[in-house]
Amino acid sequence: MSAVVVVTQSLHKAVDVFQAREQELGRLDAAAGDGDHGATMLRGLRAADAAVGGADPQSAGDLLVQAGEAFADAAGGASGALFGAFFTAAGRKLSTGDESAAGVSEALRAGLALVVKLGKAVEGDKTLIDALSPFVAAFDAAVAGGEGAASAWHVALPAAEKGAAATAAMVARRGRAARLGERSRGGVDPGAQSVVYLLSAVDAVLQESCAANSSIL
Amino acid sequence: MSAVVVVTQSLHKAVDVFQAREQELGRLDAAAGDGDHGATMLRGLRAADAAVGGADPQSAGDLLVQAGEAFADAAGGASGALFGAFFTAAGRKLSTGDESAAGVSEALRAGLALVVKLGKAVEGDKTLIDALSPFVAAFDAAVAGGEGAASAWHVALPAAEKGAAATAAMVARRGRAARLGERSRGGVDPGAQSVVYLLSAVDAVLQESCAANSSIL
Amino acid sequence: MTKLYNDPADFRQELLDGFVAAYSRLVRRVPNASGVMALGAPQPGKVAVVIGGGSGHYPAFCGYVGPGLADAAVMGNVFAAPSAEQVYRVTKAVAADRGVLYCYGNYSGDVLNFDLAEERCREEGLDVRSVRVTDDVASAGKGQEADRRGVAGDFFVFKAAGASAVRGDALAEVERLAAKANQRTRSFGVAFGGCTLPGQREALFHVAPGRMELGLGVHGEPGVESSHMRPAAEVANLLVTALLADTPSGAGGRVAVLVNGLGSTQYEELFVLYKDVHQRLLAAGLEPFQPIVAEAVTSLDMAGCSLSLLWLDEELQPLLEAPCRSAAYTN
Amino acid sequence: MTKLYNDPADFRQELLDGFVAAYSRLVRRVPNASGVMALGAPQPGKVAVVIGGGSGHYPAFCGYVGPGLADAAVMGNVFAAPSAEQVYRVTKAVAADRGVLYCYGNYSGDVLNFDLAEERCREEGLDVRSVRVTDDVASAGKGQEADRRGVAGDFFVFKAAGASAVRGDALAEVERLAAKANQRTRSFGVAFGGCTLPGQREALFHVAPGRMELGLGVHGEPGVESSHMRPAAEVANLLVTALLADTPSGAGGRVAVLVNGLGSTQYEELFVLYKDVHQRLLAAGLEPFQPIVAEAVTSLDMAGCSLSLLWLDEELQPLLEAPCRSAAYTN
Ligand SMILES: Nc1ncnc2c1ncn2[C@@H]1O[C@H](COP(=O)(O)OP(=O)(O)O)[C@@H](O)[C@H]1O
Ligand SMILES: Nc1ncnc2c1ncn2[C@@H]1O[C@H](COP(=O)(O)OP(=O)(O)O)[C@@H](O)[C@H]1O
Ligand SMILES: [Mg+2]
Ligand SMILES: [Mg+2]
Ligand SMILES: [Mg+2]
Ligand SMILES: [Mg+2]
Repeated sequence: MSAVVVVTQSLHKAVDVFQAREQELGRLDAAAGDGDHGATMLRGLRAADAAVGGADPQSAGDLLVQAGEAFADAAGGASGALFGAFFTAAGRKLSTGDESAAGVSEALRAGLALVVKLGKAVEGDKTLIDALSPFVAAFDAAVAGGEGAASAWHVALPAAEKGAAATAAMVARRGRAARLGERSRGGVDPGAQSVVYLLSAVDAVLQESCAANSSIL
Repeated sequence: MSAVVVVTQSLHKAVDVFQAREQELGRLDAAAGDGDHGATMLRGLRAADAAVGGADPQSAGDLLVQAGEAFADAAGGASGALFGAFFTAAGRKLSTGDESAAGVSEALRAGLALVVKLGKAVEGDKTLIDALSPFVAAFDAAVAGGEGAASAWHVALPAAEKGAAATAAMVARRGRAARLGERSRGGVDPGAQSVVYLLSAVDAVLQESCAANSSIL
Repeated sequence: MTKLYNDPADFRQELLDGFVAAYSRLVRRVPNASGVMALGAPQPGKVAVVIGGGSGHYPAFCGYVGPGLADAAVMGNVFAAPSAEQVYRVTKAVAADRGVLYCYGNYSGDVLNFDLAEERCREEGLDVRSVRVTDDVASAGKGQEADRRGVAGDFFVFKAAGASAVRGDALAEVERLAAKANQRTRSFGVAFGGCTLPGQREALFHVAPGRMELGLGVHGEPGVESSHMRPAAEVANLLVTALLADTPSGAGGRVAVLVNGLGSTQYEELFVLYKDVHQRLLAAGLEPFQPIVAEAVTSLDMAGCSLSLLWLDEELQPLLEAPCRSAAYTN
Repeated sequence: MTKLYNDPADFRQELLDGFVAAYSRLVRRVPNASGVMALGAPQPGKVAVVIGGGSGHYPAFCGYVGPGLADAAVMGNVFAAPSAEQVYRVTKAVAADRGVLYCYGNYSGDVLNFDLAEERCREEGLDVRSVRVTDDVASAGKGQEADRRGVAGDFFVFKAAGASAVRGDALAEVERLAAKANQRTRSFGVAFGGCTLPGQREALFHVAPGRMELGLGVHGEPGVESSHMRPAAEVANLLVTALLADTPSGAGGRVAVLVNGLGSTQYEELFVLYKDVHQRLLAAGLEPFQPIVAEAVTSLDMAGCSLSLLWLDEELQPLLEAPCRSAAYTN
């Protein structure tokens, strides 16, 4: 399975996952925010999927850039800008670098860096950063330890899950929920949960591809 | 008990009765109209009671005129105008005629005539006329048969009750409910029910006064 | 459900106090009466336009008092016509030297009380005429137009009367034009949820989930028909169809349009509805003229909306276009 | 609950289509963008004022586009900020030769997207500045004013920016005056019932019967405190007290006042509330200036209201008094 196919299949898979999770993510957002996170993610992913589906086969990086732009535009809101920026920055890095595990690692770091730069959140602020940042670190470590991309992804996933779960105990300091102070404690941050669902969708595609004994990643 | 006292006590009694019936009359009105009939009657009666309570002792007719004006102004709506006109016209007739049973009968007829003139409803239109008109006829008949006012009133009351009950089977042709056609069938007309409660309040005062063995009416 | 009130018995009084306090740049309280008058009234040389009805329909009625609209509004209690006494007092306060036109919705209570006041004024030598708004096609069939009740079409009739009066037309002419605007206005409404009188815990009526009431009155008078809830495009179709089926005689091709929200229905929903209303009107060969999508005649917190059309002609169009200023509508 | 819609995914698109169809005498659709622009835009010699945010707040935002107000509004999906791409396209469509001012409520999503668009425009050599509205005292404490979110105070800031721009002020001056209006505006709100996103069956939040939420956000963000429901006079007291406790520095004695309904709350209730608001302001030695009691920034069909005060000075008052015309507010 080529990297291009991983990107397109992951987006496809993500649409299915978020369709099933739309209401749940909406409820998580309603607890301290405005309840639209599920709808926003789904809108963005559908647009990204459509944009990539219609495109000529290009590099995985270019596809990700296109996906990010389509996502940001269709989704809107905070998560539109941030997830969109993540895809776009990761894609840019991937298309200028290589598609090895180390290249993927660099792309993830570039994506994370732009999200941090734009959103100014740090770990502990109860945002999507609390899931994304530990994942990128764990992926990095796994790659440094010699794992291939697919296996590093699988090994790193629990770090995102743990990070998302930990947001439940946090007080929000960024985004809509930040205005609530103590009353924002208790629920999982919807953006962090979405990071988990997105990364899991990619993981599912990668594991299938491994099972089919493909190579590239 | 003088006629003046009958008027003031009846209004006082009516306020109590309509306070207890406000919600019920509102629900009757809500079925085909706008739900305000109980509140409107109570508002009107309170104002009438207050106007009459503060006035110097005058003739019963003058008191009724004052009560009618206060009622009409405070109540507003269809029933404000119609019940108000009834009191006022009856009061005018009473103050120019005498306070005998025959005089009361004439006053009632004058009140009814003005309500019919203003509202243009006839029996069977599902309005307060369906209770008021048979009552006035029955009172007349009883007086013609030699009854005193108090006893004629008591004897005539069932005619109002029967008339009000019969409105349940009617299709409204006057007032708010008239627009409903067949859908207005089924509920008792709130104005007709109010006529029954008003006449009953007077009846209660008259019967008490008889029991106390007074004379005038 | 009504949430903000003190003693429900004071509701009318307090809302008028609040209204006049807020909009003292446009109106003042009629002394000793339950009404609101324009700052410039009484205005010599001008027919006075007096509107009114029960409370609970804001901007109707006090929101439409000001230059180019009504000279005064008589305000009854919630859903109760004002008494003849109050109509009389307000009339006396704003009548100048050219007579008075009453404009109000055709309801038993309003007719009774405005008529009594009109009679009393006439006895005093004051020329008063009345135009009753009868735009609701759901409330009586064709041929019985005079029996229909007045709903959001009030707005068009008030505007026509106000514009005619302010340019100096004589009473008979103001009356004629207001009557003509009424004769050419049709409305039809749907409701999705009931309203609650101040202080009551129970709604006046309920619409079952997934259903809607067609032709429901603005005071919660039950509708003429109940239906399952439909997509906005179908509701638009249903409203336009009901009105076009009742096109007034002498109608031209240009229609003033009002999509009116009853209270709880969102503006966004009204615009979604209007999208299809517009297309249907065009498809029927009609030209929508300066459409208004707003809350023009509400019904407490009722959920629902109505469509009103006024078939214009060369006399009526300038009246709708004329400038005016009031708390709720400035043109 | 949202009742009138077709496919919920088309809600934004359809409401914009309907809005533009209705008010084509004032606005047109920005070609290829989710926005609405004034008929006269781009207008040479004038700073372009671009407002925007999620849908669900009508008249905010598209209802405030027109002469003397905004040149354009960028409209996101319900409760979702418009994307940077859409902000960019709308900006390019209305920018003339004097630069562009963005005015919008201070929410993470809006800030991210407007900032990205601003950066992109600047890279192209277009001078774009931003003023974020931060009027909600419930959303952050004193000393953290810049972290507060924007609610009904949007209206005052848009009006000030629009009036400054239309008289020909330079970008830096329009920006300064809009920022000053914002710096002097405070709002506080209460909610009595939740709102429901189009297509959803469950409300975003619920307020238990007999209770109210203080400081609730216009997107249903939970309030800072829950309380039992109180009489209107006490609610008025509570709102005024919250704002006076946060009086901005340099405040004078004259305040512009906005009592804003969130959706389902009746106008009549707002007037009952205003009666006591007015008295409390007077008692505090403040002079209410041209109060507005209306739905200015709604929240779908949420039940509730807010009070906004703008402490005026000799610079700001003429901006509020200046004429303007738009679908929702004409002065
Ligand atoms: N400044 C920020 N930095 C990082 N993440 C943020 C920031 N602001 C918001 N988020 C994320 O966005 C999520 C909310 O997304 P969404 O509901 O789609 O947007 P909105 O808040 O505009 O309605 C939050 O749960 C949080 O994870
Ligand atoms: N034209 C009429 N003639 C006689 N009675 C009428 C007429 N119109 C209305 N009514 C009576 O008034 C009652 C309604 O009173 P109410 O609810 O107080 O007034 P409104 O209809 O103005 O809300 C009806 O039940 C009916 O009995
Ligand atoms: Mg959200
Ligand atoms: Mg009634
Ligand atoms: Mg009534
Ligand atoms: Mg949002």
